Amino acid sequence: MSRRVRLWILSAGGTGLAVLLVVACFQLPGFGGDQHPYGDRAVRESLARRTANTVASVNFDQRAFDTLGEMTILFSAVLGTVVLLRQTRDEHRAKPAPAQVAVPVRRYALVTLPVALLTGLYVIAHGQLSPGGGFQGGVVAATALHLLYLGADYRALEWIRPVGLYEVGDALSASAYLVLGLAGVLAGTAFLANTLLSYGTFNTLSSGGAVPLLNAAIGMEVACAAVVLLARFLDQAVEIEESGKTGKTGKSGE
Amino acid sequence: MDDALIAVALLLVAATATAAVATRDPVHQALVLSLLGVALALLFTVLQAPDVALSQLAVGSALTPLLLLLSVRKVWRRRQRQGRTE
Amino acid sequence: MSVLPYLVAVWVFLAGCYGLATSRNLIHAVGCLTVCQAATYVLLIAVGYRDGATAPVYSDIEPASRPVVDPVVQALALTDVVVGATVTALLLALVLQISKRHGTVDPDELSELRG
Amino acid sequence: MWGVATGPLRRRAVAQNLSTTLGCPVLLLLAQGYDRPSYVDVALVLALLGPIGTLVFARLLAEDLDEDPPRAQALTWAAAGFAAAVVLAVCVATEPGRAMVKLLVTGALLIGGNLVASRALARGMPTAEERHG
Repeated sequence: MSRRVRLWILSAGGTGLAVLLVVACFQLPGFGGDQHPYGDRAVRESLARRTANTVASVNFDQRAFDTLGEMTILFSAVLGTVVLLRQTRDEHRAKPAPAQVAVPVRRYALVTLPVALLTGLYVIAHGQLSPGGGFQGGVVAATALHLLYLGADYRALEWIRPVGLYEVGDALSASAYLVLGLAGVLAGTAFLANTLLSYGTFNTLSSGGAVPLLNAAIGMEVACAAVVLLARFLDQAVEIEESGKTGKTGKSGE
Repeated sequence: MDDALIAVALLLVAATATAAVATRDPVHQALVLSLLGVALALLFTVLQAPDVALSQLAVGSALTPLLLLLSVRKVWRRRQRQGRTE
Repeated sequence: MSVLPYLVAVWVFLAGCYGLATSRNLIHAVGCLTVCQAATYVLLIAVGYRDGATAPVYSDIEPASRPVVDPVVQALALTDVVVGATVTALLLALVLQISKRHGTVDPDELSELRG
Repeated sequence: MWGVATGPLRRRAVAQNLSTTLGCPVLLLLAQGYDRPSYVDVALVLALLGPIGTLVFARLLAEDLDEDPPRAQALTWAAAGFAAAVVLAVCVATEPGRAMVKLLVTGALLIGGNLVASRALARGMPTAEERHG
């Protein structure tokens, strides 16, 4: 099939899809409308459970099972990446040359690193109060660690970041989420039901029952996942060398 | 006022997304994608979704471009070595 | 104005699909896929918006003092943003494997290889 | 400014840096305009991660940028001045306290990060960076 034929098929399909989507758009309830039955109920429930950030309440309380699914996707994606990017037999590690980093960049990185880690933790810890939560804070904290790669060099990063430990942390926090859910079953209620802990005072750090705990588990999970992912990619891009003949085997057709 | 802000942010997102698709070189595309991340964050803030904006910023401004650039560099290095061995 | 956000989402989605289909570089294709993902977020958040409302976060306002937008779609979008990024990483890892096995990242050359 | 999505690499890199410097004050102004102090978190994260993103580009594209280093001193200083003005204005509008500290941290991170990132792109540094790995 030539490129032109393919382009024609694409444009035909694309036009059809576009027409259908645009028609669907005009059937949707108007933008900015006042009809949000699920939203109103979610807000009411969240306030009843004294969680100030309704979005966190939806994520970790009302739809906690859904978040378990998302976490499983995240976990298996990380697993897949680790398997795909592992060091194979025809590759060897070459120590990268130490990089010379300009002084202002190094100073900036060293000053910002603690601030960034703190911000990540702050975003995770205040997930049930203000915008933020485990998903965002985890990524911020993981990115903060990589300031060390920018400010110093790859070896400094490896020194502070034993990847194995983060892989274990990833698995531990994933199971912590499950255990928190099972605790509900053991106590005689439903899986991941937020009934065990008292809801606390509205708008304080410990409000919302199990929400802060699940939030922290997700935060750790995401942070470890991002660190492991970036570590694998950095390994591939900076350190791992091939023996030089892999490219040709492909051309003879595997 | 709100409507005007939303419209501006929407058009910004549409323009950046089109630019991201039209940019064929992956390195340049990574730069445009990080712009798209900021534009999306602005749009979400205007649409009163700070949680999603935060999420988009955390992912879009540093993580995704870093992953893309590292992949580009790996592929590029492999091609260089092939050029030398053949 | 009442359909503009939906139309923008459709446009972004179609643009991403077009880029995906005509891409000559798998890394570029993964970038286009993230554009497609962005379209779904725009659509979700747009569905949940309410005129003159504010975010459903009560740390700095009194409950029930102002109308709020729909938190359910925001929760959906926010988890998906982060999970989508890890899936992007998985796809990039696949691309790296392909480039290692076949020495190319051009999908057209790849289909020729397979014969 | 958004039209800079086209053009040579160095222009794009500078534009990416500028997008942080201009986007962050806009977010602060929006937080003020909607009367929601909690929106400042978004600006804080952008001020933190934006320069990191630019430094990533500066690091990994070092050899491409070395060929023709981008020079946009005037633009950078103008953007930094704009950011400083906005931060100060918003600071005046909020009463002293934790919110003020957060704002000041945001401002300091934003301006410092922007200047460092811009200089990293322009290679106006004491030690020349070398390609890594």
